[in-house]
Amino acid sequence: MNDPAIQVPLIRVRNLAFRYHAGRPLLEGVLFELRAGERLGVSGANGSGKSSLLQLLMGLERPAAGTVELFGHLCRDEVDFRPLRGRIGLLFQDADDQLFCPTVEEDVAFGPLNQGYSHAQVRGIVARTLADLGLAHLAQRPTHQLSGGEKRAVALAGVLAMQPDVLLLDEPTTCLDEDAQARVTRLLLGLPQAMVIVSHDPHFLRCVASRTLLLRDGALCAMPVVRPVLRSV
Amino acid sequence: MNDPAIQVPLIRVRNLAFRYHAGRPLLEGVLFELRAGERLGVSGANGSGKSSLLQLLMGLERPAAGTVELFGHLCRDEVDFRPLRGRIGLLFQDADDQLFCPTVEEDVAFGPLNQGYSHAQVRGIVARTLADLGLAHLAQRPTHQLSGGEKRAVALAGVLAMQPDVLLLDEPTTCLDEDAQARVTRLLLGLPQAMVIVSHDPHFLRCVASRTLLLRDGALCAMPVVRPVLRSV
Amino acid sequence: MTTSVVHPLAHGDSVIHRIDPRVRLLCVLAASVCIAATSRPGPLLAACALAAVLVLVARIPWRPLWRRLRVLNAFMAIVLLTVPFSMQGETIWQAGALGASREGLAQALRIILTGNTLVLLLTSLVATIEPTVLAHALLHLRVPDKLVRILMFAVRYIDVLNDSRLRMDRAMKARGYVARCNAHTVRTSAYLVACLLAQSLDRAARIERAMRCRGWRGQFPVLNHFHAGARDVRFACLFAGALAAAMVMP
Amino acid sequence: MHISEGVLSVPVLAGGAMLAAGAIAVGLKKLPDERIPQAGMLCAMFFVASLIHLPVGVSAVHLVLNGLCGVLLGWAAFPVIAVALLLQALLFGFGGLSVLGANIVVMGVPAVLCSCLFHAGFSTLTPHQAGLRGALAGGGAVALGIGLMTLALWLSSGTAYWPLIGTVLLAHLPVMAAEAAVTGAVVFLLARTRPTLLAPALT
Repeated sequence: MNDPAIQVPLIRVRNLAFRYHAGRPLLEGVLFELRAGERLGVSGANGSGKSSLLQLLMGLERPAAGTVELFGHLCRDEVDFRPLRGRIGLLFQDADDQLFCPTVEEDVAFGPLNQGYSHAQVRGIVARTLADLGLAHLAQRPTHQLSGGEKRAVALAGVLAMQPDVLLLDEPTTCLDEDAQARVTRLLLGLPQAMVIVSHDPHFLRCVASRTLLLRDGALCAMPVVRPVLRSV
Repeated sequence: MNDPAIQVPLIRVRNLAFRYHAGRPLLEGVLFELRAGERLGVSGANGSGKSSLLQLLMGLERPAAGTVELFGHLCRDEVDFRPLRGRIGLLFQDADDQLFCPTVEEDVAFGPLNQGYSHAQVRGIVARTLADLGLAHLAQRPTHQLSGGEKRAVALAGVLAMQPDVLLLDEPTTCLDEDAQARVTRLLLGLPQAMVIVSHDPHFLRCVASRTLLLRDGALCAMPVVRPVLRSV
Repeated sequence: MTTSVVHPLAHGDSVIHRIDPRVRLLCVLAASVCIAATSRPGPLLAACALAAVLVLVARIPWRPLWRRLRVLNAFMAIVLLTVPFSMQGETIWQAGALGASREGLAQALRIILTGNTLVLLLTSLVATIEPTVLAHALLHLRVPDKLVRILMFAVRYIDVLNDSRLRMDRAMKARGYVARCNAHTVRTSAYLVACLLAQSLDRAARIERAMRCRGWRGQFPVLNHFHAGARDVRFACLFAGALAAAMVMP
Repeated sequence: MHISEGVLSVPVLAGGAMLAAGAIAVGLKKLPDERIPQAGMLCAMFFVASLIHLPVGVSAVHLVLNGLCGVLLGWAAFPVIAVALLLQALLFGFGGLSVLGANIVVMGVPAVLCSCLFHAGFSTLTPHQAGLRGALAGGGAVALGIGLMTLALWLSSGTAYWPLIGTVLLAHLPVMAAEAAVTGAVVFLLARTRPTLLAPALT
């Protein structure tokens, strides 16, 4: 999916700052690059701004300062972000926010239809995406009747159906039971896309990320050195 | 708070069974007692029925079989549980479900108002409870603007304001970052009440519980012997 | 603790469940017009029998059916207690100053019969459609797109919001709350409503973002299509025939 | 606050359906595409709120909240109420398809009227004034709704329904009180904590 000739980073963020309307600054001077094939983990405490960072990358929030470059294009406004949104897929923290269509099939089709594919093509894409993720049996089910793990998986299918080059994942395993967590982890490890994975679970990040940064005091820094301690599982 | 003369267990559960409407049995033959001063930890995987157990103890779900005795009273129906609810405080897993009042002060006042205290008395109780937990500065804050850790602490204040003899805590540290977890742990260790603490974090349970049982295959059993393994934090 | 509010009656595979939902909707609409327009007892009785047969064929569980009929007939009891006495006509029963008229009694019975027939029809033919399928059927019946989208969002999120309401309900109960007829109850209900309101508006904002992320440009694409087959046509003809036969009853 | 199937005459049913269709069309026109998710969520929320019961004396009333619906949505209240009523008919058997139009008018017209009255000079209101207006809107919407219901019953059968209408009126008095109290409290709360929600955003 990624043209190997492209040497520019998929995402390049410089000095990004963000604050809620009248609040204290949440992010300040955030700086990182994402290259093809990388899986960047972003760890951090509750309320440290992890989700806001992903929203900024999608152009859903406006930064107070700094720049976001996607695929070499400097993106400032809705107009800049819009044509690139198909190439970046964001998986929301709460799958219920993302699965707004009445049935699984329609939900997965929503993105490709917006991208302008014909109905026949879309039906093919939907069938293929669901089959790839082992979800074909859910196609006709109403979304409001899915279990938590199924919802997360279908939301991922909806994002993947747009054939993005980059995935942004917001706490992809939170609130899932252990089986569903393992399932999602396996799914992610099988995908070719570059990813930014936000999670407060360091164990999960160690499993899936190729490198991990820590978001603390509004900035991204290297993870502190892992100090092994005796701890029972 | 507990009359030392009372020799009956605070909670006595016998052969408790529970299932969702048409689902497989979730709990079967659960058997335990809680005595004054005890802090009983209940460990178990997600979906093993830990939360349902607490809901059964509060009379919020109806058992398929078995009995719940609270303070020596056999409780079958809403009518039996209702007068005892003030003496047992349940901290919900998701603080957002519990904090529905617009401000912290009003939320902490909700329980005492239900218990029939006068407005003047309630004001006193609220001020004292918040001060005890070091939350006095939050009194006027809107609940929806609190951080995750603050929400959990305020939810606990709302429960403690009813001056219960027993606390039931459902995953009191889940979704909290490490600072907030440490804070909640300190809070719990400083409380005199007997507790049932449900958590899937064995490390946390070792810190706060005086004994721990494992919920597996629908029944409570002794924790398997701890086998220490090297694991990084 | 999730008990779905939004589910069709009789998750079944009866003959009725397999009929094209558009056909079923049109049948109920046509029948509603005919039944509302008729006032003679013969056709009403026949139509009521037809509706009852459909309820049996659709294998509607008796408990929800009874709940629906109880709601309706609580009101019908008031009709039966008032209308015969307030309508002019030949007195058939005298209780002090009050006289029940034959015309009034006939009118009350007509109302009761009509109401029950229409509710039975709705229950057997329309309430058995999966709500999301119903939305699609409405779209194909030229109901305005925006209206159907509102229906789709509502169907999608009613259970999400209701679960949240039930969880808050339990949390309130756990803190000793009992609904009574007093100011505390009013205030608590208002808190609950305000909470649900805030939750729904926050979620709407997040959904709007999720839609933009997936390239939404203000139109909702439609994927599903219905195909009426021979069975649907047969059902429509049979239903029309039965309805016509009922309407010409003496 | 539903009119049951079977009570209204054909001309009243037809008139109600036509009025409702027109009002829904206006409401949809005033609802921009990007607000559809919000309208849908509010529809779900009003449906769920109608499951909340308040005890009144020996019986209980469930919340209607059509006044609040109008205050929050303006003309867009019509399509939202239409969908909520359709779902109540399908899922609970309240009302039915043939009286759907009449029921939409009975709930929707008061909602829109209340919205106009509520938002007149809103920017100058304190939370207490807003709450008072909210209470008037909530109680007034039910009162107006009962008025419209009475009109529909009277048009259907003239004086023959008077005792029936009287009974319906009596039955709705506690609903009116509960609506006024709850709507007032909700609006007061919103004015205090989230005033932007009360701006007539959707009118």
